[in-house]
Amino acid sequence: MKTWLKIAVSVWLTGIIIAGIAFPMVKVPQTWYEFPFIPGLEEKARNIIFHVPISWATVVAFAMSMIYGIIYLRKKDIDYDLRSVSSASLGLLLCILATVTGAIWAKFNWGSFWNWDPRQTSIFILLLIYGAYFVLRSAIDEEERRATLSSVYSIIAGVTVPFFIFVMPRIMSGLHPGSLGDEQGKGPVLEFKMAPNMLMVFFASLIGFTVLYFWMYSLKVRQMRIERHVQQITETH
Amino acid sequence: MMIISTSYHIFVKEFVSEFRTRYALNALLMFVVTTLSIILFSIGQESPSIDVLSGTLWIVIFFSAMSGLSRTFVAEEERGTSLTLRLLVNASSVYIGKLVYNFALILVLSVIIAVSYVLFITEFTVKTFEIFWLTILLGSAGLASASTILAAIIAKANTKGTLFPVLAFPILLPLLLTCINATKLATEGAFLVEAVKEFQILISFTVVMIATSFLVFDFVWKD
Amino acid sequence: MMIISTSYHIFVKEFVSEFRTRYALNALLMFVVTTLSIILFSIGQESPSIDVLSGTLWIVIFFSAMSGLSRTFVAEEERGTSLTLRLLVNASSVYIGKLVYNFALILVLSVIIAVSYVLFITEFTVKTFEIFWLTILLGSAGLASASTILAAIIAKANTKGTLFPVLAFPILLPLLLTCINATKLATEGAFLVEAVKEFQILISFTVVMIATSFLVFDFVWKD
Amino acid sequence: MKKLTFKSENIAKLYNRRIILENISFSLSDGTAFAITGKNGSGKSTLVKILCGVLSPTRGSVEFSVGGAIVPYPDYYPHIGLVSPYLNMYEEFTAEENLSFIAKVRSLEREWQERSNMLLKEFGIYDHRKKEVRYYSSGMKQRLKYCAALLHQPSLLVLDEPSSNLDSYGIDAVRKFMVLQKQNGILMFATNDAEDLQFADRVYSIEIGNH
Amino acid sequence: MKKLTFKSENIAKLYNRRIILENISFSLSDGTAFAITGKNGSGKSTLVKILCGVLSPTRGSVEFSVGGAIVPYPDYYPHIGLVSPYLNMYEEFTAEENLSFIAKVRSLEREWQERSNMLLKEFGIYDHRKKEVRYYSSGMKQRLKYCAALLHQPSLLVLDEPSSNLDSYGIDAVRKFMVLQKQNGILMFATNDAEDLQFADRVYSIEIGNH
Ligand code: HEM
Ligand SMILES: Nc1ncnc2c1ncn2[C@@H]1O[C@H](COP(=O)(O)OP(=O)(O)OP(=O)(O)O)[C@@H](O)[C@H]1O
Ligand SMILES: Nc1ncnc2c1ncn2[C@@H]1O[C@H](COP(=O)(O)OP(=O)(O)OP(=O)(O)O)[C@@H](O)[C@H]1O
Ligand SMILES: [Mg+2]
Ligand SMILES: [Mg+2]
Repeated sequence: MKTWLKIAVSVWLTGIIIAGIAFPMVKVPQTWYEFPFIPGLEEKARNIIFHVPISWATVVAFAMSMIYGIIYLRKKDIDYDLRSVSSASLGLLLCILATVTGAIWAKFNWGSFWNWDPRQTSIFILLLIYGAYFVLRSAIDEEERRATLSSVYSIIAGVTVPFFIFVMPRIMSGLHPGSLGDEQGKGPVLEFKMAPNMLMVFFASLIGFTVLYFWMYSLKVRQMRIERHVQQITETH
Repeated sequence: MMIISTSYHIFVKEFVSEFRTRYALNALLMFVVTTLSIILFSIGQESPSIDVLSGTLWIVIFFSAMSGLSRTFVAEEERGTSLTLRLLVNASSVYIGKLVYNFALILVLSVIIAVSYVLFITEFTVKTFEIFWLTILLGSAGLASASTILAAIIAKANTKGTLFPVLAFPILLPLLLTCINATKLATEGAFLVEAVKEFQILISFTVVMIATSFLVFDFVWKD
Repeated sequence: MMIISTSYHIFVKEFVSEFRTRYALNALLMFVVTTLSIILFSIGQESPSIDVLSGTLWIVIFFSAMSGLSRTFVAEEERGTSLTLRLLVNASSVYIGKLVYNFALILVLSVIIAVSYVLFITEFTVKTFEIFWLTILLGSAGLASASTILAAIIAKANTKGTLFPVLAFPILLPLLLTCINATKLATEGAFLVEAVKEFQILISFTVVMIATSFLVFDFVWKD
Repeated sequence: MKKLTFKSENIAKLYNRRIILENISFSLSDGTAFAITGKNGSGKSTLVKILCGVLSPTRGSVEFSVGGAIVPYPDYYPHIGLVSPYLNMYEEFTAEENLSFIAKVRSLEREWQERSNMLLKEFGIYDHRKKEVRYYSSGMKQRLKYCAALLHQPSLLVLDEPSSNLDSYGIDAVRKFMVLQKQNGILMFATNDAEDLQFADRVYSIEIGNH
Repeated sequence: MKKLTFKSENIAKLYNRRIILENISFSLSDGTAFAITGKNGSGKSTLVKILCGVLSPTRGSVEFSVGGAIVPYPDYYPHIGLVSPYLNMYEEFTAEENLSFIAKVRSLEREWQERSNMLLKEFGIYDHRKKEVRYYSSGMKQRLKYCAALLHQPSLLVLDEPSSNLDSYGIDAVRKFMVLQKQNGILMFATNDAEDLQFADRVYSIEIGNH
């Protein structure tokens, strides 16, 4: 990544964090930097600026991991496997962050950290799938075989994801926006109930976290390539 | 067709081999019998809700399946016969033969579990038997579809035993949840049509899983 | 004493081997997570009785133990190292080494399971912690003592086609039922003395099992 | 008989980035007995597995053609017979059941039964054909592997350590079929045994040495 | 050096009422190289297992005495070194770890470390000593088995198929230790190889034939 882009992302995200945390949330906004209340969320709504983009980046990371897995199977070039794991490990990190921010939000909005809301369930399953993915990887010590089998596993896991989307709402009612028990139907973001200024910060954050993910991803890939190379050198001597 | 005949012979081989060694059967029966009696014991005097009972029914089926099916490919690998088989037949036949065998094994097993459940656990009253048995049938198919490819994966890993349920559970969860739901419907005396949605999910899960496995199996099977 | 030192080296070997296949340990942990979440799922929104919860706790421990322990001797047999070991050390050292290793493994495992059970399943409230932890300790010892000799028998039995569950079931069930009972006492807030009977059963079960195994192990071990 | 050619091009195999084989190219046609030799651990068995198509090389390719037409990867299995220490029979089946499974799965013609009996006799295990393989001695197992590999009259016979575990009667039987194979197709074997090497027209020696 | 004698008296082995071995008696003292030979499936490996005490005979007994005193059954294990296709090393350990486990379990003196390195060098796997055994080739595994069997300087060295899987360097090393063993104790081996048999002072041929 270009240096100017790195600086830009840093500044960008710092701005968003300041805006997200420091901009006051009031009933009736007076100035450009005041966010209006969203009914039902009150000032807790500011978490949207962190939780949702992180959740989004998680999805991107896991999707990338699966795509590189498929490319590995076609090309059999170990570099794609490096990319696939790198993305998966960042995905796992982001997934944990999304869970934590979500859980904190849930505590203050719904009263408890965890209540098997469909979305919480699905994120928990994502954690299990990628936990299993890394356990599988650690159980295979031959590079090519490890790459092949973990790609296959991520594909198999990938095709089950749509089923969760169908199954989950049938099984359990939830509190999360978009699920069965939510009378208003869609939540504030999906309906764009946010005020324009907040919406702007929200989208800025979405972009910011996505770019941050790609930055971290490229760092991780480079780190893994170097590690592999060093290992190669030490092994042959 | 050639592929059908070779798959059939693989199936017969699995079957006779199991009959000779009784390896999977042993493990399966032990888990089923022990688990069922613990459940019976811990239920004791009280009557747990139908929800919990449907849940435990599928947990027992899931774990028994896990302990029995993992050997299908591991046994080939450990005894050094996988090379023989790889040289004899194309990957697809191996996959189909093992899939059908696994399905048969798991079906027999879950029928045994289900029958003893209905007989011994009096709180568990099935009202719509069509739904119940269809769920057992389709659930077994779904379990077999996912666990065949996963068994092939773990056969190549260094640790085998505990890895299987770990890999399988998150993948099988939508299946299990749907099965539990359908079982509940059966105990609530719902009409067959009310469970159509569940059956659709089960069937499409199985079909998608088999189709995907079919595409990727060659990568797993060939070193 | 010679036998202690050789048993110790067998123990170390098992331990390193497990770590080398480092996988086994983290797979086991992931296995515990998986199993617990299955239970959490099936409990869902409702609150099942303490009895059912104590039952499931021991089912989980039983399954985790069996999937980990059954391999101790089978692995030696399948990889052809049992002859090596037989020639290296006397049978007693092998038995003791493996027993201690199995006990350690199962204890770690059941402590992890028990802790996460207490933490995550809010309905499961332990009132007398002494009883609870003593049950976990003695239950693990009992499971290890029974499963070590059983594992040695399975390792030889799969060729003979005997039905293993027939052997294992009557041996394991009284142990598990006693553990469940003791766990119930712990959740009901009984005094430590009230559970003495259970502990006596567990201890004598373990002692009898180890003593008998010690006597018969040589026959099982030597072809 | 159709003309056969077997070509290997620039085969290389790395295990965890360690080079085991490199730049292995040769081309064989029928009537050849090709031997692969090299020290213990030089990569003979690895090469044999790659040539049979049961292990994928890191680089390079194998090309098998019958009567001028190239037979692509999974289709050439029916033409290959392999005997190797890494290939085992099903221990819980008898010799006869193993051979019958192989014949059925390979969809051999009716006459396989006669051929199977002939092979069992030639390799001196006919009397043990109804015994489960797990009760076989090491030499008897090796003999059965030959029966299994020769049952479908492969155009390409590949042997890894052909005379291991065998007594002199067994070796004689093997030698006989090696000579026959050379007349009817391609014979390829990996060995360390000087006597075995005398059966080869061409010898390829793997020289990278102990890695 | 203490005087050793090894006696087998009337050994018989039946598997499922089928006689495999019958009436096998002999008596050896140190300085002897004793070879067991016979066709494939004649019972060599079975006899070897019985003589080493890892398989119980149906009838008969084995008696081992050191310096005139009889060493009873489980105690004579420390005097025996065995190499056999039925005996494997731990695949998830390196060669070095396998040897160190053996040394510890056998409670060998401190110097085992030097002896272990010497053996690894003699058998040409010193450079691979830090590699897990599961990555070993068939010949490398066989070499390691020799290191394991010779580590404790056994008074009785028993070899089943001594030269299998080995290349000429490996065989040279084995021959060297066979000669050494003959000078320092008893050597016993089961083989089909005519060259191996030349190392024997006495040859026992199992003749019941193919059962
Ligand atoms: C541990 C898991 C999670 C928790 C506890 C959690 C909690 C929450 C809470 C409390 C809200 C505010 C809801 C409201 O408006 O009342 C929310 C909103 C949202 N969450 Fe999550 N969440 C979790 C995981 C996820 C995941 C995995 C995703 C996406 C993949 C996600 C996407 C969203 C979105 C898009 C919104 C905004 C929806 C809206 O308000 O319209 N969440 N979450
Ligand atoms: N899965 C593996 N991972 C890493 N290295 C391996 C693997 N399999 C084999 N090797 C290494 O590859 C080399 C060649 O092994 P191979 O079995 O092909 O040798 P070989 O020539 O057949 O030897 P032998 O004469 O002893 O049979 C050996 O050094 C071995 O250690
Ligand atoms: N567990 C068993 N049950 C029944 N028969 C057996 C068993 N083990 C071995 N046999 C039979 O005993 C006979 C001798 O076997 P053994 O392995 O001792 O032969 P061997 O002389 O070592 O042969 P080889 O030269 O092939 O190694 C064989 O006919 C074999 O089939
Ligand atoms: Mg080899
Ligand atoms: Mg033998």
